[in-house]
Amino acid sequence: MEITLTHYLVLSSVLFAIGLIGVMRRKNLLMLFFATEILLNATNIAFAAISHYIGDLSGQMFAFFIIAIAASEVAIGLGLLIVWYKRTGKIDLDQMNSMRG
Amino acid sequence: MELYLYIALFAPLVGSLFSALFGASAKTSLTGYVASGLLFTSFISSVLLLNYVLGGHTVHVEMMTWMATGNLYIPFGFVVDQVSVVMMMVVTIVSTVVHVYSIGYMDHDKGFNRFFSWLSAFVFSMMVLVMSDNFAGLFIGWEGVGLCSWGLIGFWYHKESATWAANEAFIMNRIADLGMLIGIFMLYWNVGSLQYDVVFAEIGNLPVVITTWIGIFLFIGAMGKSAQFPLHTWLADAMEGPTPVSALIHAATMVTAGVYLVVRANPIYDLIPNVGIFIASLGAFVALFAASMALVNRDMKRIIAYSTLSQLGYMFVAAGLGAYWVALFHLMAHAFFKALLFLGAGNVMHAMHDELDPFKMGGLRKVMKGTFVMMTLASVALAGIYPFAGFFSKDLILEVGFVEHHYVIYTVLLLTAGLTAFYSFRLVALIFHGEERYKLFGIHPHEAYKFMLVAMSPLLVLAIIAGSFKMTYFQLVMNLLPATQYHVHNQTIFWIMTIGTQLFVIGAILFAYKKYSNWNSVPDGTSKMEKSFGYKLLWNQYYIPKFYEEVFSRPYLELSKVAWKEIDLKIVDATVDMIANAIYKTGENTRDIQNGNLSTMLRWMVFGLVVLLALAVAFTVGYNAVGA
Amino acid sequence: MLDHILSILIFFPALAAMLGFVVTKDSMRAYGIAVAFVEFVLSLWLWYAYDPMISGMQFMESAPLIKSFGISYLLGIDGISLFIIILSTFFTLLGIASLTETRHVKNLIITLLFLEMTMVGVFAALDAIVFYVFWELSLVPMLYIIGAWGGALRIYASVKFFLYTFTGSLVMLVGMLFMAYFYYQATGQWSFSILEWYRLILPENFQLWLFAAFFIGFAIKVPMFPFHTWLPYAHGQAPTIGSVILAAILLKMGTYAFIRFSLPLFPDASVYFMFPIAIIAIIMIIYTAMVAYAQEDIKQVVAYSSISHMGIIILGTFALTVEGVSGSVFLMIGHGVVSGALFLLVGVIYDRRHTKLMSEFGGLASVMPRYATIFGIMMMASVGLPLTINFVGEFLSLLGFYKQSHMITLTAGTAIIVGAIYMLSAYKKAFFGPVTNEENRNLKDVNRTEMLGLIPLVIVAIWLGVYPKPVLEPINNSVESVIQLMHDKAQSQEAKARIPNLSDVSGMNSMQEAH
Amino acid sequence: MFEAIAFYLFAVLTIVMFTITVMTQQALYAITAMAAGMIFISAFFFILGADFLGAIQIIVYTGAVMALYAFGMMFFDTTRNVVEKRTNTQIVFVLGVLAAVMVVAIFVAPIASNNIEALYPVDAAIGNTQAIGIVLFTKYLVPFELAAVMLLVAMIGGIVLAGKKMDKSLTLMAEEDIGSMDDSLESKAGGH
Repeated sequence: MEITLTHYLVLSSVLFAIGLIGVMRRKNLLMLFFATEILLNATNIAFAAISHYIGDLSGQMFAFFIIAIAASEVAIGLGLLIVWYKRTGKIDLDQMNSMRG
Repeated sequence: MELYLYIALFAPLVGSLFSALFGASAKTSLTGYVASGLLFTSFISSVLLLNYVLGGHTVHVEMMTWMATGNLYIPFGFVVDQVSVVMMMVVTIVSTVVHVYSIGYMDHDKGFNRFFSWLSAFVFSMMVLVMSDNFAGLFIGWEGVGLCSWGLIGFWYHKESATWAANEAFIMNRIADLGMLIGIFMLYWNVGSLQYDVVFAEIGNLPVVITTWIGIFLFIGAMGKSAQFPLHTWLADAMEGPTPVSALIHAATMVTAGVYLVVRANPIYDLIPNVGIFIASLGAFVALFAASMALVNRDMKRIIAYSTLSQLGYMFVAAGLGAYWVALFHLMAHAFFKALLFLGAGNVMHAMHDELDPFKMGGLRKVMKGTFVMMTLASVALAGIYPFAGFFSKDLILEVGFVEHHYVIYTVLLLTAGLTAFYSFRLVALIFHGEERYKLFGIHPHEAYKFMLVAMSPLLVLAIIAGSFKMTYFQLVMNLLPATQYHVHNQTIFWIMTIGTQLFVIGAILFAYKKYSNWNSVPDGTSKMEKSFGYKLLWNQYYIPKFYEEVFSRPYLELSKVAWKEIDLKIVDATVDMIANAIYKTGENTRDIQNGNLSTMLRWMVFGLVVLLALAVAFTVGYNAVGA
Repeated sequence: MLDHILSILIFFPALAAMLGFVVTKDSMRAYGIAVAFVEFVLSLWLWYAYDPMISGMQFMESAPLIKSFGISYLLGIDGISLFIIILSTFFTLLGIASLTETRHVKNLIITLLFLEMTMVGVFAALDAIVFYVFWELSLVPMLYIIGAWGGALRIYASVKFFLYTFTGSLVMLVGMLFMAYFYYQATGQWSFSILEWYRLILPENFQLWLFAAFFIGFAIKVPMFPFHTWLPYAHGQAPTIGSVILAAILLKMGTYAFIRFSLPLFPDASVYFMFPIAIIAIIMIIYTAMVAYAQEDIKQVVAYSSISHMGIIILGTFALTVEGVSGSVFLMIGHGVVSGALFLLVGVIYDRRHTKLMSEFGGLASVMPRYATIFGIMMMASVGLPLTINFVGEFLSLLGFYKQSHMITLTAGTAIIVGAIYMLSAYKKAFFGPVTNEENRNLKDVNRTEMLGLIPLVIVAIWLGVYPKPVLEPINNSVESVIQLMHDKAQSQEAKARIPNLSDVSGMNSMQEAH
Repeated sequence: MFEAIAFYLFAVLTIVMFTITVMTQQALYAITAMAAGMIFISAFFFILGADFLGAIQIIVYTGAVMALYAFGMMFFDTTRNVVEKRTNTQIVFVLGVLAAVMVVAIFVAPIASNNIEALYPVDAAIGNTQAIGIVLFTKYLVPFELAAVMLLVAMIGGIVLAGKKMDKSLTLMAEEDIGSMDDSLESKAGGH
C-alpha cells in the first residue's frame, strides 16, 4: 500500500499531541524544553511531507528556518534556565509565580 | 346673613385653636369657658340662620376655590338650606351642652385643654360636613370627624385599650371612606361636577345602573360612619373615650352623619328604590341586632351605644323607605334624649369612680336625685311613650313601615321597640333602684356639680317637647325633601296600632322594673342563664369582633411579616444581590488564570487554542456548507 | 439677569461649595445657611417672575455644546419642574439650617450644596445629554452622604444605591442615543433637545422599545416594585439630612422624568404599557404598605411608606388625564414635604435615643408633647387626610385613573386604608401607651434648631392642603399642553380614545366611560 | 513497498521514543530517548527526499541541541528522578488529542480541496541540495541572513547568561560590583 500525505500528517499530529502532553505534564522546566523540541520536530515532519507531496521546496525552506530558530531558542532557554537555577536552586515550574496576577 | 354663616362655621375652629395653644400646659379653665362661649355664639348664629331659613330663603356662599384642574372645579362652598340648618341646630345645641358639661366632668383631668381643642375641632369638622355644598367638602368634614373621633377615643392615650379602639375606629371609617371616595369619583366622571345642585339636576339622565352603583358606594360610606352591620364593632369599643365624647360623637352627631348623607342625597336614592329597600332591611336588621346585644351587656356605656346603633337602624329604615324627613326628625329627637342619657351615665360613672357595671350599683336614686329624674325621663322618651319626643319620631317610622306595606320590617321594628324599652329600663332599674350593692365595694357616690345638671336641663326640656315641633319642622323641610304624609287611612287600624305599641312598650317597662328593681346579688357568671348558649352569643356580640380579629387583622399582620421577611428580603433583595454576586464570583474564578502557575496557564493556553481551532473548523465547515 | 436665572440657580451653589473649602470649620454652618438662603430666595423670585398662564417653557437658555451632534446646553422650566426646583432649594435650606450632624460638618455642607446644583440641574435641563449628566452627578454626592456619614452598613448601602441607579441610567442613555439617531434619520440633522424630540412621531414598535429602555432607567430611580430594594438600605443607613433630601427630591427625579420623557415622546407606548404599569403601581402600594406594617424600625416604616406613595404618583402619571397627571405632580411635591418632615422627625428621636426601634419607644406623647403633635400632624398628612397636602394629590391621582379603569382604582384606593393601618400602628407603638422604657422618661422636647426645620414644613403641608391653587394652576396649564401634545401625536386608535382631547372642551358631557 | 515498511518502522520508533521522553521520571532516559527520536525524524526526511534537511537535522538537532541539553543536564542535579506533582492528567490528554486532531484537520483541509499550486516546483532532475541552494539564496536570502544574525545573537546570549562566573550572576549584581569584579578576577586568576 502506498504512503500518502495523510499518513505523514497523522504521524505529525500524533507527535504534536505527545509534545503537547509533555508540555502540559511536566513541572520540571528542562523536561518541558524537551517537549517543545518534540513539538517543533512534529511540525518539521509535516512541512517536509507536504513539500514532498506537492513538489514545492518552500516547505523544506521553512523547516530549515524552524531548525535555526529551535537551536537559538534552546541556547537562550538553557542560559535563562541556568540563571534561574542559580537564583532559586530548583527548576520546578511552580516556583515561578512571581508574575502573579 | 353670610356673616352668621361664617361665625357658625368658624367659631368652633377658633375655640379649638385657642385651646390648642395651651395644649401642653396644665389645666386652665379659661380654655373651657372660651370654647364653650364660642360654641354658644355658633349656636346663636345657627338660631338666627334657622329663622332666616324659616322665612323661606337659603344662604349659599363660595369662600374660595379648593381644587381646579382640567374640568374639575371644587370650591370651598357652604350652603345653609332646610336640611343643613336642622342638622346645624342639632349639632350646636348638643355640643354646647356637652362643652359646658365637660368643664365639670374633665376638671380633674391633666389633658383638660387638649380635650377642649379636640372637641371644638370635632364640632368644626361636623359643621363643615353639614354645611358644605359639594361632595368633596362633605368628604373633608367626613374625614375631619373621623380624625377627631380618633383623637378623642384615644384621648387617655396611656390606656392601651383606648388607643387600640381609636385606631380601630379610624381604620374602619377609612374602609368606608374608600367606598365613598369611589362614589365621588363615579359622580364626577358621570356628572362632571360635585356640586349638590348640579349633581341632583343631572342625576336624572344617567343610566340606572350607574346611579345604582353611585347609591351603593355612597351608602357604603354612610355605613362606615353610622356603624351599620358589617362595620359596627368600632362603635362599642369607642366607649373607651371620655363620656362627653360618647355623648357628642357617638350619640348625637358623628354617627348620624351617615343618615344625613342619605337624606342629603335623596334625589339619588329616589331613583333607585331597590337600594332603598336594601338600606331599610339592613337598618331593620341592625336595629334588632343591636337591641339584642344590649339586653345582656354589663357595661353601662356599651348598652347606650347599642341603643344608639339600634336607633340608627330605625333612621336608616325611614330613609331607605323614602321617608327622609321622618328619618331627619327621628335623628333630631334621638340626638337630644340619647345625649342626655349619656351625660347621665357620665354622672353615674363619676359618682361610682369610673365603675361601669350596673350590677355593682343600685339604689342611687336616693343619692343622685337629679340624674335619676333625667335618666328616667330620657329612657321614657327613648322608649317612645306618648307625650315625649320618642313617640312622635319613632312611632312615625313604624307608621311609615306600615303604610309602605313592609310588614316584615314593621314587625321587626315593633319587636325592637319592646326590646329598647326593656333594656333601657333594665339599666335604669339596676342603677337607681334595688339594694345599694355599691356599698360592698366601699364606694360613696355624690351627685354631680350643680351646673352640670343645669347644663343637661335644656336636653331634658327638648327631649320632652321636641315632639311638638313636628308640624313646623315638616313645613320647613317640605320644600327640600319629598314631603309625603304618612297616614294610616282608616282610623280604627291607626288607633289600634298606636295604642297597641304604647301598651306593648309599657308592658316591657313594667317587666324590666319587676325583674331588676330589687336586684340584690352581683352575678359572677355562674348562674344558669349566663351559661346558656344564647347569653354567651349575645355577650360576645355574636362573636363578630373575634371573627374580624381572626379573619382580618391577624392574617393581615402575618401576611405583612411574610411579605417583609420572605418576599422583600429573600426574593426581591436576594435576586439583586445574587446578580451582583454572580458577577463577583465569575471574577473570582477567572482570577486564578493569572495566578502565575505556568502549567495552569499553559493549560488555559492550549484550551484557548483548541477552542479557536474548533471555531475555525466549525466556520470553515459551516462556510463551505453554506457556500455549497 | 432674568433670562440667565436658571444657570445662576444651577451653578451658584456649586461655586459657593468650591468657596466653602476656604471657610473655617466653625463658621461653615452659617456660610452654608447663607448660601442656601440666597439660593432659596432666587428660586422664590423665579416663581414670582413665572407667568402661570403660559403653558410652554419659560426662562429658556440655550448655548451649543457639541454642535456636530446637536447637543446644546438647553435649560427651561414649566409648571411641572418649577415647584420641584423650589422644593429642592427649600429642603436644602431646611436641611442645612436644622443640621444636627456633628462629624465633618464642613464637608457635609459642601456635598449638600453640590447635590443642590445637580438637583436643580436635572429639573431645569431640556437637553437629553445635559439631563443625563446632572442625573448621574446627583448620585455622587448622595453616595458620599450615605457612605461617609451613614450608619453601620453604609458602604454596602451606598454602593448598592449607586450601582443600582447607575445601571438603570446606562440603559436610559442607550435609549436617548437611539432616540437621537431616529431623530437624525427622520430629519437629517442631529439634535438632543427634548422639545424637538416632542415633534417626532415614531412608529409603534420603536416606541415600545424606547419606552422600555427609558422605563428601566426611571423605574429604578422611582423606585418601582421589583427595583425598590435599594431604598430601605439607603434610608436605613443614610444620616437624617441624607434621608430627607433623598426622600424629598431624589425620588421625584424618576416620576418627573416619566412625565418629561416617557409620556410625551411615546404616547402609544404609554397607553400600551398603561395597565402593566398600573398593576405594578398597585403592587407597590399594597405590598410595601404591608411590609411597612411589619417593620420594627420607624425609619424603615417611613421609607416603605414613601415607596407606597410613589405608587400612587405612578398611577396618577399613567392615568393620562389632566386631573391624574397634575394630581401626581402635586403629590410629588406633597410627598416631598411630608416624607421630608417625617424623616426630620425620625432624626429628632434618633439624635436623642440613638435607636430607631419602635419597641424602644413608648408613651412619648406624655414625655414630648410638642414632638408628638408635630409627628401627629405629619402622620395625618402622610395618611392623606383632607385639608392636608397629600390628600389633594392622592384624590386627583385616583380620580384621574378612575376614568381608565374602575377595578384598578378600587384596589389602588385601598392605599388609604393600608396607609392608615401602618402609620397609625407605628404612631401607637411609638407615642401612646404608658412610658415603659426608663430612658424615655426625661427626654427633652423638640429644641429650637429642630423646630426651625419642622415648622415651615408643617405650615406648607397645611397651607397647600387648604389652598393649593397657586401651585396647582401652573401645573395644570403645563400638564394640559403635555396631554394635548400626546393626543395629537397618538397614532393608534386605543391611544386616541384613552388620552382625552382637551381642545373640544364641549366633550365634557359626552365623557362616557372610555373603558 | 520498502518505503511503506520504512515509514511504519520509523513512525512506531519515533512515537515510542517520544512517549518515553514525555512520560519518564528519569531525566537521562528522557534525553537519550529524545536523541534517538531526532535520528528517526531525520530518517523521515530522507524518505521524503529532503536529504539536505535530513542531514541538517542530524547535525544541528541531534548534534548541537542534544549536546547543549546534555551539558545543561549535567549542570542541574537531575540525577534524582524527577518527582512531579501530577494534577488532573486526563485534562492534559484530552486537550492534547483534541489539539492534534484540530491541527490535522487544518492541514488536511487545503490539500483535500487541492487548490494549492506549487510555488517552487521541485523537478527530480536537479539534486535536492542544489535546488535548496538555489531557492535559499534567491528567494529566501533575507530570511537566511536574518537567521544567521539570530543564531549569532543566541550564541552571545548563551555565553553571557551562562558565563564563566557560574556562582556570580551578572544580571543580579549592581553596576559597581561588576566593575570591581574584573580587577578581583585578575587577582584570583581563574574562578573555578
